[in-house]
Amino acid sequence: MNTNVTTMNKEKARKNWLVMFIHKMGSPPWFYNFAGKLIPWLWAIFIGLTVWGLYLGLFKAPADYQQGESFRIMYLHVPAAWMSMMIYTSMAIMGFIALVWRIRIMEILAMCSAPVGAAFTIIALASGSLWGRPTWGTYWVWDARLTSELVLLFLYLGVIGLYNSIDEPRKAARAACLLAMVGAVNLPIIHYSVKWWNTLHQGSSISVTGGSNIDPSMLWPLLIMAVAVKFYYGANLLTRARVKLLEQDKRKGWVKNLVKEHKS
Amino acid sequence: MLSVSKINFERYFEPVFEPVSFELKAGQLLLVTGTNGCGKTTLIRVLADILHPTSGDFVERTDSMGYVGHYLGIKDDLSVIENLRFMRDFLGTSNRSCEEVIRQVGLGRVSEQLARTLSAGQRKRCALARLLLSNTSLWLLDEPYSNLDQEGVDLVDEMLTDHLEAGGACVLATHGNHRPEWADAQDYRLISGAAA
Amino acid sequence: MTIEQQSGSMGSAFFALLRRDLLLAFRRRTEMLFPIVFLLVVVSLFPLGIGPGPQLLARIAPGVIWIAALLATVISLDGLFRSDYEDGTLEQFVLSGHPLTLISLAKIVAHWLVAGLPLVLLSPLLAIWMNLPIESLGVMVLTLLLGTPILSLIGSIGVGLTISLKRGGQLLSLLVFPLYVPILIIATAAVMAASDGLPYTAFLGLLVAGLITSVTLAPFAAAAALKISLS
Amino acid sequence: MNHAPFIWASYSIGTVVLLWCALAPLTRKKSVIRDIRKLNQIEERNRDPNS
Repeated sequence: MNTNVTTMNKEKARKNWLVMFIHKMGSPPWFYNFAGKLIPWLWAIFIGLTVWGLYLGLFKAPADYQQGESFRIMYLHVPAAWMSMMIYTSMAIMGFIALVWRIRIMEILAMCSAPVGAAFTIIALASGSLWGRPTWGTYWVWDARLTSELVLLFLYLGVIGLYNSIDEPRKAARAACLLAMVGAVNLPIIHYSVKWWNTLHQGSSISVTGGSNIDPSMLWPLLIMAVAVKFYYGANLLTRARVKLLEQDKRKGWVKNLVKEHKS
Repeated sequence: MLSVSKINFERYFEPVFEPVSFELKAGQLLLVTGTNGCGKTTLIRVLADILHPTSGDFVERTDSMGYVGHYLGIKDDLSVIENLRFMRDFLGTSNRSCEEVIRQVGLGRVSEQLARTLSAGQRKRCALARLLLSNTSLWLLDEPYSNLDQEGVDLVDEMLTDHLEAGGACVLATHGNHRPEWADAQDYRLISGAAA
Repeated sequence: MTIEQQSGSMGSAFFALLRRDLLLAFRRRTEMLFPIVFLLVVVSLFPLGIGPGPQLLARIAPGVIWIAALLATVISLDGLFRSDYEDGTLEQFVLSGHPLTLISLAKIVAHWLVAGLPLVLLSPLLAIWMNLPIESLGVMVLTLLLGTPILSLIGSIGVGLTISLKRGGQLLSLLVFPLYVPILIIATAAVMAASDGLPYTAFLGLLVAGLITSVTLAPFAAAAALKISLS
Repeated sequence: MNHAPFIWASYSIGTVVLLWCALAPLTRKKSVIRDIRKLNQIEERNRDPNS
């Protein structure tokens, strides 16, 4: 039904660049080429920003008077934790668009977001626990952020697990997109209930972000890193989406031609 | 009653059948034939709004559809009459009594038995009884003759004739041997998408 | 014969389905008992595993009972849509013209009456086993009364999504347990507050809010999930 | 307590995970392209006797 509606509205769509862009995104070869051109730039920006941010963070910023050197883990932990939440949200939004308008490329983008988000969640968990050892004297404390991250990891694993268990790819993607949406509705509730649970049980009062007033020289590298990982997400997501597209369309003409050209 | 244009359904990114277009009016029968695996069941399920077509349009579709598929939708732990009474209450139809349709499909003797004790043919008859009870205008029948004896086949034909004479319509998918007699019948030969 | 469906009212369809599900559960009443026995066994394992000290048991009682209730619910959830999916009844429901949301809600209500309510009724016994202070027993029952319907409602979404899988039950627990976290936190906090003689009405208010939200949202999500699973 | 090992450990875990996450689709792409080549070859072989 979808395709017919789009063909009927083609004239109208030409006038609106946004609709036109979405329409083009729906064309696999166009998306494949467009993403291919974009990816190197995203990687370049990511690497540039990371080098700059880590240089400032690891070598330039002074040690924290309260936490000592270990606060430098923050430049990895905090951007990773932010990314894990942001990617889940963006996955749910893309999943919503995919479900409502039945756009295949959105299904692919949403599903390719899940492993990247899970990777950031794992990094946030690992770096949080490594920060905990020198600070709290133990690798794991049921602190609000770590606990929410752990639940978030389960949510990601659920989406990935569901997507991989259903055979038919589009059905799998639609089911997992719906689950991502349900998870996203629950995510703020989980986040705040865990936070509140933590205060209720008198959890650790020092967190990675620190109660200490953050010096601008410590804040800048954090912001740079937070922007840098967004480019990582963009580049990685598009790379994954391209591979998925090739895999799904392997019997289609455009992929066959592409591979033939690739060979020569 | 039912009019479709270039309906297509993809599974694993392959069209299951060649795009389907047809128009079905009241009193007409559409016989969908084709080899095994050409997508008859899928087509019927698309027409029944269980599956969403990948492309193509429903120009017209009545909401009043009855469906008999491979899985008959009969609860094993309920008796024949309980199955039908539930469907009557659930659908809110009251034009015919459950006992009457049970007699019509020839299950009068077993109406108090649990559905799990029925044979495959008897279960089919039970599903046909539900179809009669549902009082729908468009019937979507997927291999209605399978598992039925000669008497049962005649029963389906009889039901169909009554239904079409009363201004109903029917899409019937079958792989061949038997075809119901009806003057206003169209044949639709479904072609597998893989053949293209 | 008039060929026009006298579409029945949604209310009568809802109650017809509810009645049928209860009757089916009654016909299979032994299976209905499994989750309840499971709950009893799991809770009784705790004193065996960590020792019978009444103080410690009282302290962990709310958590233990609630976690056992979560596990028992997930075990019973798999049967929520499975038989209707496998024997084709769900397809007939889609064709019936009644919204799938209403159908899901009727089935969820039936599920709660069969699997959730017995847990609530059994909880005083568990509370006594776990040496829970008598003054917080009422709160415990109340949290379960408000909380178990939420478990059935949220769980129905997970069941809807995994119903087309042969081994959906194992995946189901991964899908729904993270979503149960807030309920577990709020419900156990309420019981602990009551044990400590602190005000707990705010927690019950949160549970009521959760129940209202999930009643209004979950059946839609479950219906969408079923529609996807049928395709 | 010396904090350095913990900092190094977390950054190396971060690097490994991010690298693995970035490289996984590339190895996947290689195997997908190999699959597609095989499909193409089979198709060409099937076409030859007909022509």
